[in-house]
Order: sequence, then structure tokens, then C-alpha cells
Amino acid sequence: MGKAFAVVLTIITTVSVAIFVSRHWWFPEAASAHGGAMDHQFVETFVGAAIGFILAQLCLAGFAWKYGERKGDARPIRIFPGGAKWLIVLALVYVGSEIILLEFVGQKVWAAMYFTPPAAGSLQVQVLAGQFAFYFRYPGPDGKFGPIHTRKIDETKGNFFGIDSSDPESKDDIVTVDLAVPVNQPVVLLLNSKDMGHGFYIPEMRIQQDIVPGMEIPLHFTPTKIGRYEIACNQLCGLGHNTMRAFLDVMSEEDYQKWIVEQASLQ
Amino acid sequence: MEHAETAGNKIVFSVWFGLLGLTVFEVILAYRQLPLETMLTVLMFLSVIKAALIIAYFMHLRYERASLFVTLIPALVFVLIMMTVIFADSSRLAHMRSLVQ
Amino acid sequence: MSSLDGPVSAAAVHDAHDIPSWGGGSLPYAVPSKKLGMWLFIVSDAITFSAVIFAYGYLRLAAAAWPRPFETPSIVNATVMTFVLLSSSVAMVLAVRASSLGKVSGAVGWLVATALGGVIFDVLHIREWLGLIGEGVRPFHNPWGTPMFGAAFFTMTGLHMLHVTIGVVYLLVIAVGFGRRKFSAADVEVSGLYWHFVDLVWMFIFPLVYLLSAKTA
Amino acid sequence: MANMPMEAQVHHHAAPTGFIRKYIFSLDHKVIGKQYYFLAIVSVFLGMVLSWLVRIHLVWPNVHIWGLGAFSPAGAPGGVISPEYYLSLLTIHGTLMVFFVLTTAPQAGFGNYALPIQIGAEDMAFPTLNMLSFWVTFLALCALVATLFVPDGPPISGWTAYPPLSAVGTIAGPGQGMGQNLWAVSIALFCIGSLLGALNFITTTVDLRCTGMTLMRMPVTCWAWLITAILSLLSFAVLFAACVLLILDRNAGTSFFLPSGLLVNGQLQNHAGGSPLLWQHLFWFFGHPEVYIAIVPGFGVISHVLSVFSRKPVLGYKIIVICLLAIGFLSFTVWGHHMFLSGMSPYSGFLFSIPTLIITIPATIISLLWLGTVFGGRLRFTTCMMFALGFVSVFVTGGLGGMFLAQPSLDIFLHGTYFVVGHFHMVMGVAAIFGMFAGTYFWFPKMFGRMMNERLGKVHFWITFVGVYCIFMPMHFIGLEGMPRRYSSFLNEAMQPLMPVHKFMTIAALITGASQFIFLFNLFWSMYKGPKAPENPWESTTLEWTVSSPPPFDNFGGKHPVVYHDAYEYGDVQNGKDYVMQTDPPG
Repeated sequence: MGKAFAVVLTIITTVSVAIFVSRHWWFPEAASAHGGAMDHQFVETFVGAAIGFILAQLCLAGFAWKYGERKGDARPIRIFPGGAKWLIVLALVYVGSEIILLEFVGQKVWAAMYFTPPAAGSLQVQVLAGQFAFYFRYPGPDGKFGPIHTRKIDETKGNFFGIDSSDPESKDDIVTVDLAVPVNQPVVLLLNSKDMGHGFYIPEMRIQQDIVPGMEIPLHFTPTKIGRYEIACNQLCGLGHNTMRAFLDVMSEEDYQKWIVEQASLQ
Repeated sequence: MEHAETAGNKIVFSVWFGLLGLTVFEVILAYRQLPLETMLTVLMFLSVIKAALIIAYFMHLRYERASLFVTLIPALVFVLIMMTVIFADSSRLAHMRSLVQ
Repeated sequence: MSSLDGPVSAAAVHDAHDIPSWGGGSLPYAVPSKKLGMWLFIVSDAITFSAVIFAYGYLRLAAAAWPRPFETPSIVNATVMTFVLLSSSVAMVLAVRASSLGKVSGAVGWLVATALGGVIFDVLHIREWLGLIGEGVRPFHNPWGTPMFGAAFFTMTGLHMLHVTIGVVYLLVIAVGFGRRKFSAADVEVSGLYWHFVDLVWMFIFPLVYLLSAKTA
Repeated sequence: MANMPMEAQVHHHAAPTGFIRKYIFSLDHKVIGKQYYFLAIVSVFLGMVLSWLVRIHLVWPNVHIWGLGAFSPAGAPGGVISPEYYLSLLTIHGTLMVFFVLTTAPQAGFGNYALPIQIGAEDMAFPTLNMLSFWVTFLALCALVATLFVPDGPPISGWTAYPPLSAVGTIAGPGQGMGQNLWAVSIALFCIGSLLGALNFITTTVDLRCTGMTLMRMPVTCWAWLITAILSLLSFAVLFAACVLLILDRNAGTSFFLPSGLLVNGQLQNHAGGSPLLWQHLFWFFGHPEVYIAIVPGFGVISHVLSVFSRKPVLGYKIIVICLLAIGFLSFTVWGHHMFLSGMSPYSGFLFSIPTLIITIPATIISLLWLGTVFGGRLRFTTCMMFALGFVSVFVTGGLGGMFLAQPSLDIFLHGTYFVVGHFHMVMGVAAIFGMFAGTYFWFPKMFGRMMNERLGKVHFWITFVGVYCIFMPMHFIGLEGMPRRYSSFLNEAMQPLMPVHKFMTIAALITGASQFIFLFNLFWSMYKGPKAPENPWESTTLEWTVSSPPPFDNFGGKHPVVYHDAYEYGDVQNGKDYVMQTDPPG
């Protein structure tokens, strides 16, 4: 029975590790400035975790294989050499190094995204999430957003954003259903929700942030690859949670200018 | 098992007066034009003193074996201290207001 | 935790034979189980109260402006309530002492006095609630500002009032039981712990709810 | 001895006669322990069936499930699960498993049964309170199950019940009316039950240990139960407050968790001044200790069982105890790692990640000590031992997933994906369940006086062990692809290639789940037909094995056990025995 356990456990271990290493299932390719660093840190963590995983599982398997009790077995038990001492040292070294490496060396990404303010002159886009759609608002020429009057929100009149049309700051604002940004330009998203807690998740951009009603949460990143990416809601927000999605179009500068003009004309 | 000593009349009533005195002081303080933070700090400080008096004398903890105190109070204090971490957010919340009615 | 350890083994094994009853090896805290149980309950109940109070603090800190509507009369009223509660605590102390000295009638008397203090507290408090409700304070609305004022006020004081009321019933049960020799002095002491705790909580609610919302000048 | 009369009145309640007092409203900790155990069994099988339905809906959305249409015409018209019913099932599955299985069985179930016997006490310190806490928990379960039968169905807000979804009422979606109210009431009741149970456990362990049973002579299980009780005492109080506030928000019009200006499907809410973050803080302040409330009793059982069946003392008993205490302490400092992306201050996010990684140190030490305990022993591969070994394996696997999630910068990608689902099912769900299986196979002879069937047990183990890896390992893979959890279907074409993986997991789940009925059969069949159990079938040393199986009403037949030895004196063979009972006289 012990031998069987050893064999099965070894198989499970090898298969699991093999699948990870094969990268058959892996992140979508990173398309933002900080994506590479994040992937790098993941790989580092993965190596550390894999070592621990393989060693622990194989030791367990080995012991189960080796130390099964046989009939009329009178062999004396053996205490682990050095008792608990070396195991504690091992644990401290293993986890300790993980902590120092990952926590303190590897937090650049987090710091870059949340501690440092967005680069000057980055494109500001306001996001309003609601059951079950995202809307996006560009400040227009004056670079200012008017306030969101939830009282004024009226889908039938196409006022998705609760814009007070008399408000000078709101006049030139451009509301869209998809998010479009020029490539290689830093973007600041100002995330708002009008009803539930929502999520804002773009795997390829390596960004995710919960959207909390009553708060305007800034989130900045720099897309580096032209393309169309899905924006998913990743915080349970009700019935249509899984249908709540929008698209991020990363365009070349000139395409973006065309697009924004076109959108402005549609207002 | 019987408690060696226990609070005599003198102690009990002086504690009582002490508590009343502190209460009156708090009330007077409330009418001083202090900034809210200062007032909060002072009031909480006084309340903790009052609580300590009640626990020590009325609830008799002062006369129990130290180990009881040593196991109960730190656990409570630790949890409360951890809970204060949430205030890091509420202060932020004030200037991240979003929706207008 | 290891402070629990200490005196148990040696002593206990030594007098293994003259252990009068199923007392266990020993009582590391030298307090009867019921007392320890009540202490533990108090710790967790204190955390429940703190959680509610912290919620209030969290929201008041986040709020733009918090109403400070309490006129002098209601502050005076609250001060009187504090006085009543503190005095009832003293009565409780005397009840506990009388009971431990075996003075049954005395203990019962002081217990009833304590409960009476609780009743007066409740009456004063309910009167004040009615007053505020008359002024239009609701959990979801009030004349002065953020609706959370009413919510926080009613939740915290309500939770405390509930504890006081339960305490009154508890004390009366103990009083009757002790009078009938059903309960021991230890039970009176345990009920005392609960009552003092209710008193203690008020020591925080009073300044946080009333004094910090007193209308000054 | 001022407390003598009271001690007496607490501990000398006579053996009840009559069915009701004996089996229903019993004061006997052994009966109450069994009651908790069966409450958990009912919950776990219900929860498992719900997870089946969830998995089935994910991969075969249009399949007709026989009888379901009749059971819930609204949620599953014609037996086809609707998306909203998917969310409802998900919510109830989570709540059942976390609260009514992982929190009851290992602690209140086995703890109630074995703790007093293992420390040589006649009963818990407060038998009546003990009975009360069970029946309150039972009411809580009833309230939760009732949500399945209310008109608009169970809540859809997940087991974390984040406001505003959970706080604004019916308008937020189906099940957010009566269903969510019942949910909140159920959890509030559950908190009360757990608090009463916790203070009972602590008092019992502290005050009622028999002569010679010093804290350092207690079996690891007792330590685990003690620490778990302390965690419950300190954390459930917070959840209780949170539930009260939630109930008020829903029914009294307060706005603790609701900010101003909410427009929920076209209707402006007249709430103002609250914050959804507040709920998340209060919930997770409880929620993280809860994780350890679920797993620490497992730690205890596994350390105990590994030692018994390796015929070796637990390696580093003291260190394990210290690590358990450290885990208990640290578990109150890490709740923020559930909220890295919640809009919480990013600086606290960073700070929270540090204790989160530090807490892996005691966990790692304990795991290594388990390996060290197995090393060089004479392993007896009973079903119980197999599950113990399985526990070590799945716990390590799941735990390592935590290394990724503990880092905010990786959490940015992995948060809310199937990686998280795989992680916590492995480390908290499966591991804890393995602990319960080990506990069942270990204490069954004592609880019911008969042996369980080993052959069936082995079959059950193998299917379960391989099965859980087949279910939860792939979740890590699709998590890497960024597949969000709590989706009832995947519109995103990028997710379509992953459906085969989902199919595989569903099939694995169906098979693994089905194999649990082998266990159920084994349980009840052995209860009546199994061979009679001897006093000490596992040649174990602790006190419960010194009394008959099942033990007499007052556990020790009026005798007062006196303990002279540590809990784990195995290995050195003297007069034919390779173990020393704790009660064996010295010399």
C-alpha cells in the first residue's frame, strides 16, 4: 500500500510539474509596459514553489515506500537525524529567502502601479461600471470631467454617464462604449461604479482593480501592443456578471485621433 | 481557592468617586472648543482609565491570579489594535468621493 | 499561553489522592469554570461592541461633516444615566460581597437595587430615544446631516440597551435563585462580571456618541 | 474550595433515561459531538451535490437534470439550471462548506467528542451551553437550507456577500430579498453557536484536565482544538457584528455598507454615508482566522495520526505547539491579502503581504515535521494513515499556491481567477476534509464501538486522492490563462479552448463525489454490521483508548484517570508493547 502511494504520488507530481513547465496553459502574452516584469516575478516564484513542491512530495513518497511495516517487523524506529533542528533551519532558509526575494525585491511592479503617480500628460479616461456594462468618458478638449449625476443617468436618452449637459466642464466630454487608447502612451483610468462592486480586468494588460461604489479609484498602465483586448468584470456583481464585458482597442496614434474625432461627432 | 484579599469599602467608594469625577471632567471637556482629534484622544484616554478601574476593582481582576489577566487582556488589546488598521482606508475614502446624486 | 502551564503537574500528581472531586488536575487561573467562561464571553462580546464602534468611527472619519446636535439637556440626561449605571455597579459589588459572606437577604437586596439601576437607565434612555424620534431622527434620515448619524446612534445605543435589559433579567433571576439557595455565591459574582462589563461599555459609548456630538456654543 | 458545590453541579449530571434526553437534547458531549458530526455529514453531501450542479451547468448548460425542475421551478425550469440559479447554488455551496462543514465537523464534532476524554474530563465545562450551541447551529443550518425553498430562491451574492449586492435588497437580483435575509440571519446564529462552543472548549481545556495532564502532555489534537477555539472566540464576534449591521442595512434602512448616489437598475437608492469596503474589512477580519479555524484541527488530527501509525513520537511536539500558536497569532494580521485589489490603501496592501508570507514559516515547519515524523517509522497503512499522508500531500500542494497569491503584484493577475479557486479548495477544503476523513476512520471504533471496513476505506481513499488532484490541479492551469471565477458561462472566445479542461474537471468531480457514497455506505454499514471494536484497536496511547468502545456515560466509569506520561511515547519495545499508555504507572 505504501509503495502504491509512493508511485501514485510520484506520477501526480511529475505530471503536474510537467504541465506547468510545458507552458501549454500559460498567461496570455503581456501587452503592457509592466507586464514583462510581472511575468518575470511569476517565473521566479514558480521556480521556488516547484522546488519545494517536488522535494516535499518526493520525500513523502520515498518515506512511504521505504518505511512500511512488514510482518513481524522488529526493526527499531529511527528518529530524524538532528531532530527538528535542521528542519526548522530549512524552513526558515527556504521561506525566508522567498520572502526577501519576492516580497522586497519583487514588489517593484506593485509599487510602480500603485505607489507612483501616473506619468505627467497621460491620457485620462473615466470609467463608469454598472449592471452589466462599462461606459467610458473622455474629457474632450478642456481636459476636465463634469461630475457624475446618477440621478440624471437615463439609458433611453443615451445619457449613460449622468452628464449634466448645462455643466461647462461636461459639454465637450465624449462618452463611448469601448475603450480606445493610443499605443505606448500612459493611460489613467478613473474607475467609478453606479451600483454594485465590479471588477476591471484585462489579462493581457496585466491590470485588475475592483470598482467600489462611492469611490473613484485611479489605475494607470501603458499599453505596448496594438490590438483588441477584452475587459472583463471580475467581481460578482449580480445576474449578468459573466455578460459584463467591454473591449480595449489599442490603436496607433493617428488611428486614435481619427477615432476620437469620430466619437466626438457622435455625441 | 478563596481570594486572598478583596476590595474593601474604602477602595470601592473611592473608585466610584474617581469614575464619577472622570465622567464630570469629560463632560466639561466636551464644552471646550478643542479640535475633534485632540478631544477624541483625550476622551478615549480617560475612558480607558475608567475601563481599567472598573476591570481592576469592580470586576475584581486585580485580585485574581496574574495569569488570567495576562491571557485575557493582551488577546483583546491585540485584536483591537489590528482592527484599527481599517482606519487607513476611511481617511482615504473622504477624498475619493465619486457619485453625485 | 504557556503561562497556563506552570504549577499543574508536580503539585497535582503529588496530591493525586486527596483531590476532593473531579476538579481536574488543577485550575491554572484559580478561578471556577463559570467565572472563566464569563470572562471569555466578555472578551468576545467586547470585540463585537468594538467592531460596531469601529464601524461608526470608520464612517464618521470618512464623512464630510458629522452632526453635533446634542443640546445641554440631553448631555445632562446622558450624564445622569452614566451616574446611575456606575452606582448600580457599586451596588453590584456590595451584592457580590454580601453573597460571599453568606448574607442572603443583603445580597438579594443589593442585586435588586442593581437591577433597579438598570431599569432606571433603560427608562431614561428610552425617553431620550423617543425625544430624538420626535425630532425626526431615523436610522435612514435626520434633520441635521448624514443619515449615518441616526443609524450609528440607534445601533450602538440600541445594542447597549439590549445588553442592559438582558442584564436586568439575568440579575433578577440570580437574585431569586440565590434567595432560594438555588445559586451559589459564585453565580452572583459571575452575574456581577457581566453587569460591570455592560457598565464598562457605556464608558466608551457615552463619550463617543454623546460628548463628541455635543452642540458647543 | 468556594467553587466546590458549583463544580459538582456542573460535572455530576446523571445519565439520562428516555430517548429525548438521551439522543436529542442530550447534555453528553459524546452525543453532541456525534450530532455535530452528522450535521456536517448532511451539509457536506448537500454542498457536494450543489457543486455537482454548478460544475454541470458550466460545461453542459442545457442538460436536463431529473427532478431539479420539480425541486425549483423558478431556478431550474424544466430541470435546466438558469444562470441566476447557478449563482445561488454557488453561494449556498460556499456557505455550507465553509461554515457548516469545515467549521463544525473538525472542531465542534471531533473536538466535542474527543477533547474531554483525551484530557480525562467527565464532560465539557458547560454541558447545557454545549447543547445550546449545537441547537443554535442547527437552527442556523435550517435557516440556510430554507433559502433553497423561498420563492425567489437563495441569494446570488456568493459566500462573501459583498454589499451593495447583498445590502440593497430584491432590486439587486433574484434571491436578494428573503433569501439574503435568511442567509444573514443564519450566519448570525452560526456566530452565536460558535462563540458559545468556543468559550466552552477553552474553559474545558484549561480547567478540567485530569491529574497529571499538564498542557505539554496534551495530545496535539487538544492543542489544536484549544487554539481553534481561541480563534473562533476572537473572530466570530466580528462577523456577528458585521451580520447585524448587514441585517440593519437591509431591513432598517441604515447605510453602513452603502454609499450615496447608488442607482440600482434604474432606481436611485436613498442610502448615504456608508462604504462597501467596511463590510469587506469586517468580513475578512473574521474570514482569515476562519481559514485557520477550518484547518488547524486538521493539523492536530494529522500530527496525532501520523505519530500513531508511524509508531513514533511526534517530531518536535513543542515546536508544533509553538507553530500552532504562531499561526493563530499571525492569522489576525493578514486578512488584508483578500483585499489587495479591493480599493483598499495600496500601502496597507503591501504591509499585509508581509505577515502573509511570514505565516507560511510555521506552516512549512509543521509540514516538514510531519515528514520528519514519518521518516524512519514503522508505517501502518490503515485507511486513516492513508488519508493522513494524503493530507500532507494536498496541504503542501495547496499551500504553495499561496506563495503566488500572497504577493500583491502577482495577485493583480491571479485575483479572482480559477487559480484562487484551486488554491483555497486544495489547502482549505480538501485538506480539511482529508483531516475529517482521517479523524473519522481513527475515532469511529471509539464513537460507535465497531470497526470500519478497511477495503472499502482504501477504495474510497484512492478515488478521492487521485480525484481531488484531477479536479483542483487543472484549476491552477486555467487560472493562469486568466479565467475568472463565478462566471456561469464564458462568452469570451479566448476562453473556449479551455472548455475541455472544464469538462475534465466536471467529470472528475462527478466521479470523486460519487465515491463519497462508498464512504457514506461504509459509515452506516459499519455502524451496525462492522466487527466489534476492541478497547484500543490502533495501539494508541491517549486516554480515550483506555476506556471501553464506546466509552461509558461519564467516560471513565467514575474513576479518575491520572496521567504520568507524554502523549506520544511510541517506539521503544518493552514487555511486548512498543507504546506506553499515558496512564501507565511510571517505572
